[in-house]
Amino acid sequence: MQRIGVFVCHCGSNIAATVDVSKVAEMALMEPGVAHAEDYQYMCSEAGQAKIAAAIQEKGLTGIVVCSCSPRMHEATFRKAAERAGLNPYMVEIANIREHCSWIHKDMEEATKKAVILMRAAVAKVNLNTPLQAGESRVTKRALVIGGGIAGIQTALDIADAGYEVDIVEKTPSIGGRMSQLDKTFPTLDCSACILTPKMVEASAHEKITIYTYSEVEKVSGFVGDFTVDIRRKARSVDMNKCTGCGVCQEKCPSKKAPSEFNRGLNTRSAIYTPFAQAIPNVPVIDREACIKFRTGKCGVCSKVCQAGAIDYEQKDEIITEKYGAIVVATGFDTIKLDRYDEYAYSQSKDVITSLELERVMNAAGPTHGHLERLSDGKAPKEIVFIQCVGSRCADDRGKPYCSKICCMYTAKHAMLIRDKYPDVNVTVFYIDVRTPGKNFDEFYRRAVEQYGVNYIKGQVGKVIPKPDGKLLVQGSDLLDNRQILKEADMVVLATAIEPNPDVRKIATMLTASIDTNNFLTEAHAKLRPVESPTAGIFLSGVCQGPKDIPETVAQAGAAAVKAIGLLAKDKLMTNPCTAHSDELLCNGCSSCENVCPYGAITYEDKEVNDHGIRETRRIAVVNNALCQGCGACTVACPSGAMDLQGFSNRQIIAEVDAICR
Amino acid sequence: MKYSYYPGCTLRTKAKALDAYARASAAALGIELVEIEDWQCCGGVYPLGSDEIATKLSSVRALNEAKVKGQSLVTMCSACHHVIKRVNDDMKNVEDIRVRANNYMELDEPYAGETEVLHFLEILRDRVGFDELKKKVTNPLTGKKIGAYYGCLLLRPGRLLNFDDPENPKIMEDFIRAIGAEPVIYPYRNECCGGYISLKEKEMSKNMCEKIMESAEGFGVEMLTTACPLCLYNLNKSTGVKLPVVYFTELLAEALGVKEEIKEEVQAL
Amino acid sequence: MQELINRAKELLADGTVARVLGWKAGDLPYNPEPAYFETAEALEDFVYNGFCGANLSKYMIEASKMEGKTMVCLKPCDTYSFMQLIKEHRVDREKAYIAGVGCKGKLDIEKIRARGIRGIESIEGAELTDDAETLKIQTIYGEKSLAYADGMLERCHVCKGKEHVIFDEQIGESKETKDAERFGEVERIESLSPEEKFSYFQSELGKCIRCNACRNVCPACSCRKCVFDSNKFDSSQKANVDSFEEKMFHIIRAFHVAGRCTDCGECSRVCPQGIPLHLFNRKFIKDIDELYGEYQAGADIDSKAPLTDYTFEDAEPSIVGKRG
Amino acid sequence: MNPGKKQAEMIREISGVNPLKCMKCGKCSATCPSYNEMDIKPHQFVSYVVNEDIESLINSKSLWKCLSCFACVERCPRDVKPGKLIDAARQMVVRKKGQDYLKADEIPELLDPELPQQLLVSAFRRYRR
Amino acid sequence: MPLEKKEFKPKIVAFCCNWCSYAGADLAGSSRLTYPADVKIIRVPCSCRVNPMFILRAFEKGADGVIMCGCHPGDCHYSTGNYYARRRMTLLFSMLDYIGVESGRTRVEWVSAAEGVKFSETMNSFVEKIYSLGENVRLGDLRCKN
Repeated sequence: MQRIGVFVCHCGSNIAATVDVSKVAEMALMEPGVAHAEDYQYMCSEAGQAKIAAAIQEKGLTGIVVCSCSPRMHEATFRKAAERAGLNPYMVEIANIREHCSWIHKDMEEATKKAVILMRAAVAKVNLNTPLQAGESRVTKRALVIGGGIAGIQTALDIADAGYEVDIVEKTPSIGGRMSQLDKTFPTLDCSACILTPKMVEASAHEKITIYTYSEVEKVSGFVGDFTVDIRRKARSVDMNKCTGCGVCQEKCPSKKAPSEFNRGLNTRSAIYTPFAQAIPNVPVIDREACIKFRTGKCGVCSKVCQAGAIDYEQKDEIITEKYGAIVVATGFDTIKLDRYDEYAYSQSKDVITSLELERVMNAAGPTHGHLERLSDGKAPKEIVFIQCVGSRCADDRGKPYCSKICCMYTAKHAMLIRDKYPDVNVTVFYIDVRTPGKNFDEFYRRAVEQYGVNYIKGQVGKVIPKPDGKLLVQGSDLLDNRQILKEADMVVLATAIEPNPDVRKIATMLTASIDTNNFLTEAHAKLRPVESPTAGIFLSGVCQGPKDIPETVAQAGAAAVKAIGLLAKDKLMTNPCTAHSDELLCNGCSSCENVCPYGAITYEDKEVNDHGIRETRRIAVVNNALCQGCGACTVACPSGAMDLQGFSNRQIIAEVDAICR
Repeated sequence: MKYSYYPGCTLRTKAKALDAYARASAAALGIELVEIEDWQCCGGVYPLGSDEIATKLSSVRALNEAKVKGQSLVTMCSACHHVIKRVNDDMKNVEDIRVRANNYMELDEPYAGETEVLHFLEILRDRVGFDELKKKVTNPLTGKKIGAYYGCLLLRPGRLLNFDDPENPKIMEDFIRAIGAEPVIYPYRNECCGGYISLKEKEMSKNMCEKIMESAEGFGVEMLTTACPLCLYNLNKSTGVKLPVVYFTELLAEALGVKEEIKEEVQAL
Repeated sequence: MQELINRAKELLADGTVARVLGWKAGDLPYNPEPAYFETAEALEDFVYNGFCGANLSKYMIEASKMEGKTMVCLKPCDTYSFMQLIKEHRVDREKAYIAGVGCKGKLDIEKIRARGIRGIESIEGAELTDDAETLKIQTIYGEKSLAYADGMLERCHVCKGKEHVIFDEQIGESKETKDAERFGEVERIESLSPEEKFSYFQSELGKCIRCNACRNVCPACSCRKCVFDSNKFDSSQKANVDSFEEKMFHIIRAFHVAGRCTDCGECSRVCPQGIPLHLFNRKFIKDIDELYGEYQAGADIDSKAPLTDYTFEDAEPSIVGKRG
Repeated sequence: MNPGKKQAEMIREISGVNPLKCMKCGKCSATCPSYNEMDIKPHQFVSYVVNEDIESLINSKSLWKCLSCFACVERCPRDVKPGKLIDAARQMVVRKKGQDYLKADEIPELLDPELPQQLLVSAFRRYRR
Repeated sequence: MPLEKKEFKPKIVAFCCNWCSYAGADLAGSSRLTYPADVKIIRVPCSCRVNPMFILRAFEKGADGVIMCGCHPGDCHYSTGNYYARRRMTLLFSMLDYIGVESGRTRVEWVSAAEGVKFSETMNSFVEKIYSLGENVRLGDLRCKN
């Protein structure tokens, strides 16, 4: 039996003016388990807290109820006071007789009656409280960043600068990501490579950063502060320690027909290749599907020409296992496939290209060496039409329901760059809305119109019609003119919707990080915790969380880094003791709880149990207290009542219900 | 291979050729087309109104008859295909239409979209296979540059008809290739010929068909082929460029070497 | 049946299975009961006929712990329960050799009795191999006959179909028996006034004696210990003291199996008081189908159960009042 | 209820289309092969229904110019399907007695020897009750 | 002593999630927005903590109405809790309606921490509804009634 103390606060007149506080205290003494009751002017004051401490010690109280303001206000205060007096802080319950009673009722008799009931409910609950201990778990002071684009690089740099070890895992042979494929960036029009390359170099030179390129995350286990990750380093067929990056192998490689990923398949590369000149690490990989040696067993030219003897055809995939305290996902995006939008003739004409392909066409290192030309015949275009919202804002399954956010700006950028470099080329943009929220963004767009004479037409394009003479006929709406336009063009550029990198689904599953219907990772709170996943210790950086441009990506990358640093800076993590707990004798092992847990905190173990003399191995749910946030979803999903929530147990809540309905 | 066959009204009158060549070709390919009994006209256009029931019943009757026989229902005319396929989709997926149509029909067992509706081209692609068809061609139409004219009804709405990519179809091109000719792709092959509008707005339809013809000729098409009697009629009314327009079944019969056998018969029709 | 017995003997003989889980003849022609058979001799008592309504899938929870494989005879509808149990990790697929047995509808002795047929000595036409549409019943008052369909369990009139969703081999023919709407009775009740609904359930549930037969037979009610037997909710079973307790029991029971219940109908079949308990489960199934898309528990292994799934656009609870 | 509202509701009902899904991109009008013949353009159809101005729709030339070619239905990114709205408006007209767009008397002069039955049937369905 | 017909004072239990609705109730209090004292609030971490057993228990013990409040869909502190709660309560309430318990005795409302006004209005309207339905005689252990 508990010995409970009840402390009724007057809160000056805030409570006492409407509730007969001494009556509440008096009634409390009639409740089972109550050994002490008193009322006082201000329970939260030092004097009030001293009264509580004194009663705990003098009367040997095992639990207390404070009838006062909302627990959201002073629960922490009273818990600390109890702890100082030697009582477990979780033996404290608050009856909210101010916000939920005295402040909303006028009639003293009625309010007093209600206050008594609220006190009774709290007493009934405390009777069933048990002392709880906040757990501790250790923190591995190392972070993993998945994805080596600008988001991953920035996050890694920020974490490393704070003094923590960071590993970057990048799937492709080089870090750099999408940004390395861009020619110029809005709204300042500086060269993408010029601002990105120094960051790439900084990351590779940073003593706290290890970069694993051509590598993928294979397996993740553990939890916040203590993840264990297997990383697969795919066989590069080139010894990274020996290679000097001289590039002779690529020159001499006789197999040059593989489509260049970096140039979006617009031209080809050799079988042994670095994706682009500034690649980091500057060590090539052999594409074994394209390599003659691997396909036929004959060739070996690269090995013969390599002075450093770095070519290693025997190299195998390697698995590295590493421990991390925090994981940042920065897996980025790709453009959607356009095979269901052939009204724009993308698959029918080489001169219909995506914006990302245009970036490569405009880039000096691209397939046309930076000359704006038609990919069909190499002729200089005179009329270019841009079509926005291709696949974005789409209600059916052909495209994506969201706004891809970056297209309006890069289209303005492309239009402006073309008009600047080739003033005799006419540029027309078909748009639905021009969305330019962002610093200097609308000014930028207006500059494209006013200074560069880009022709913006409000209306979508219905069909692109390739003509026998090689030109393209663009049939679109001019909604402001209420006209249907037929415009002849030499090139058509599609502002293609972006989508999260398709691999993210696999990664999210490994991390038990939740993902939305569009495959964007879900944030812990849409407004207040935008860079954290609901799964503790997992942070989100860049477009994997939602469409964003470079400045936003970098800002979010920094924010994710700060959150990761905040975690790594702790030696130990205190865990919330109000977590779920599974009774192993009642658990059926049915997985219902696991299916509703938003944190992946529930796993199953085959465990030997002793059920009243019957020894057997059973599949039992186990809650990881470091991951559990205490929502209670599992407790209701559990049919047998095996799963219960500490601090809000089934019996405690039922006791409250009973006390209120008594 | 035995199928229920729904010829449709026009194949009994102005488009007898489409029907006759189809039957001859089917026989040559070992496909048995069993004409369903007492079929009624599908109405030519799919009734879009969600409250239109009575106008869908003729299709439901045909569909149910195929169901009773346990056969797929084959169509030849684009319009019939469009209407019957969509009505079938309604019967399968739209409860309100299903319930109300069945109330009218008073069938032994309610019809709920069980029948599979196939266009003859789909039979050639998915059942016979174009590779197989190629082997059976005795008289390849080598050297002929043929443009497929799809029109609207076979392709759209793509999600419902599930016939081919509505914006970049290839079934008829593959067909043309299989019979030994050279398919020519031109962008207006899925643009409307004007359809029923040509009854009252002859100019409109003429303009549309001219655009189609011009585009086809520009890409080097020597002959157009279609599955729709109305498309054929409209295209033939085009006054500018004049390319010959033939039914795809006629090409098929020719390639299979059965055209001559029934040519006189067709001409006598 | 002989084919089944022969096959069981073969499997026992070649060591594929250590035992056979089937039905053995009872003391009366209409009460075969679930039983294990470990030898060919024991199989002499094996029966499989129209009265073998019992769903054996739940026995596989225990059988999964036994040494060796068990050949289990599952009717088409029973396979749904088995699949659901696999999904919930309650049975071990590897420990089961599933004989998907044919079914032409199972009989309900209560329905036969309700036709005034008493004093039954023997019944002809209940064998699986019989194609008889009529039951010939010898009673102490002489021969009676009854159309097979008139003696069938309610659940067979609304049969899910005669496909086994999981099996190692199929033995015996099945025959479609569905001739009624699954939700017809639920809809009838829904259309009543609150007073009528209340009095209907009051009178039905008033008959409940809390014998727990429904719970014990239910393949979804496979908890090691029922919440009503533990102190987790201060709800452990007491003698019936008020009218509410059995309502609470049956509502919670239905809720706990909602989205997991395959609608196998065993609860109603075994209720000694004849309470149509399946009407609770079927109400949840109907609501789930209407609100969250059609869902059949046990139809597959990987779909998300409706109560452990959601969409942003789900109906609000206020839909209950609005539906009227 | 004002008559426009009632008619707009009827159009929604007949067509099964929710015009509020429209984001006014104009792709329907960009697609329509009959655009130049129409007085009320396909994208405007949507706003007329939203604004409950059905009288204008019913009296528009566009009703009789739409080919039901489903190009707008196919390409509409918002699942609004203006073609269905147009057909619903057409239905409202032809369902009224005496409102047929095609009179039986005018048919003979529209015929020619090649004219397929399909054309007559289709035109009847679209133009008449 | 002659038995007097007692004035009907309903018992109403309100389950409020800690993060949104309980805070919304606090805001109603600090804004002095009144609602009847018949409502007693039980704090739970999340609406998904509310077990149908709790609701039936309340009715068994004599409650005349039970209301559950949580964060608006999409705003759950635990991301997804209220989605599960919404399905559970929809099914439970539907079942209660099915056995003849007036659907007005149960309600779910989404109340954010900023919606003090909504909280108070919700409670006022719910209590009013319960008064109009009168005492809950269909459910409940009759011994608990006095």
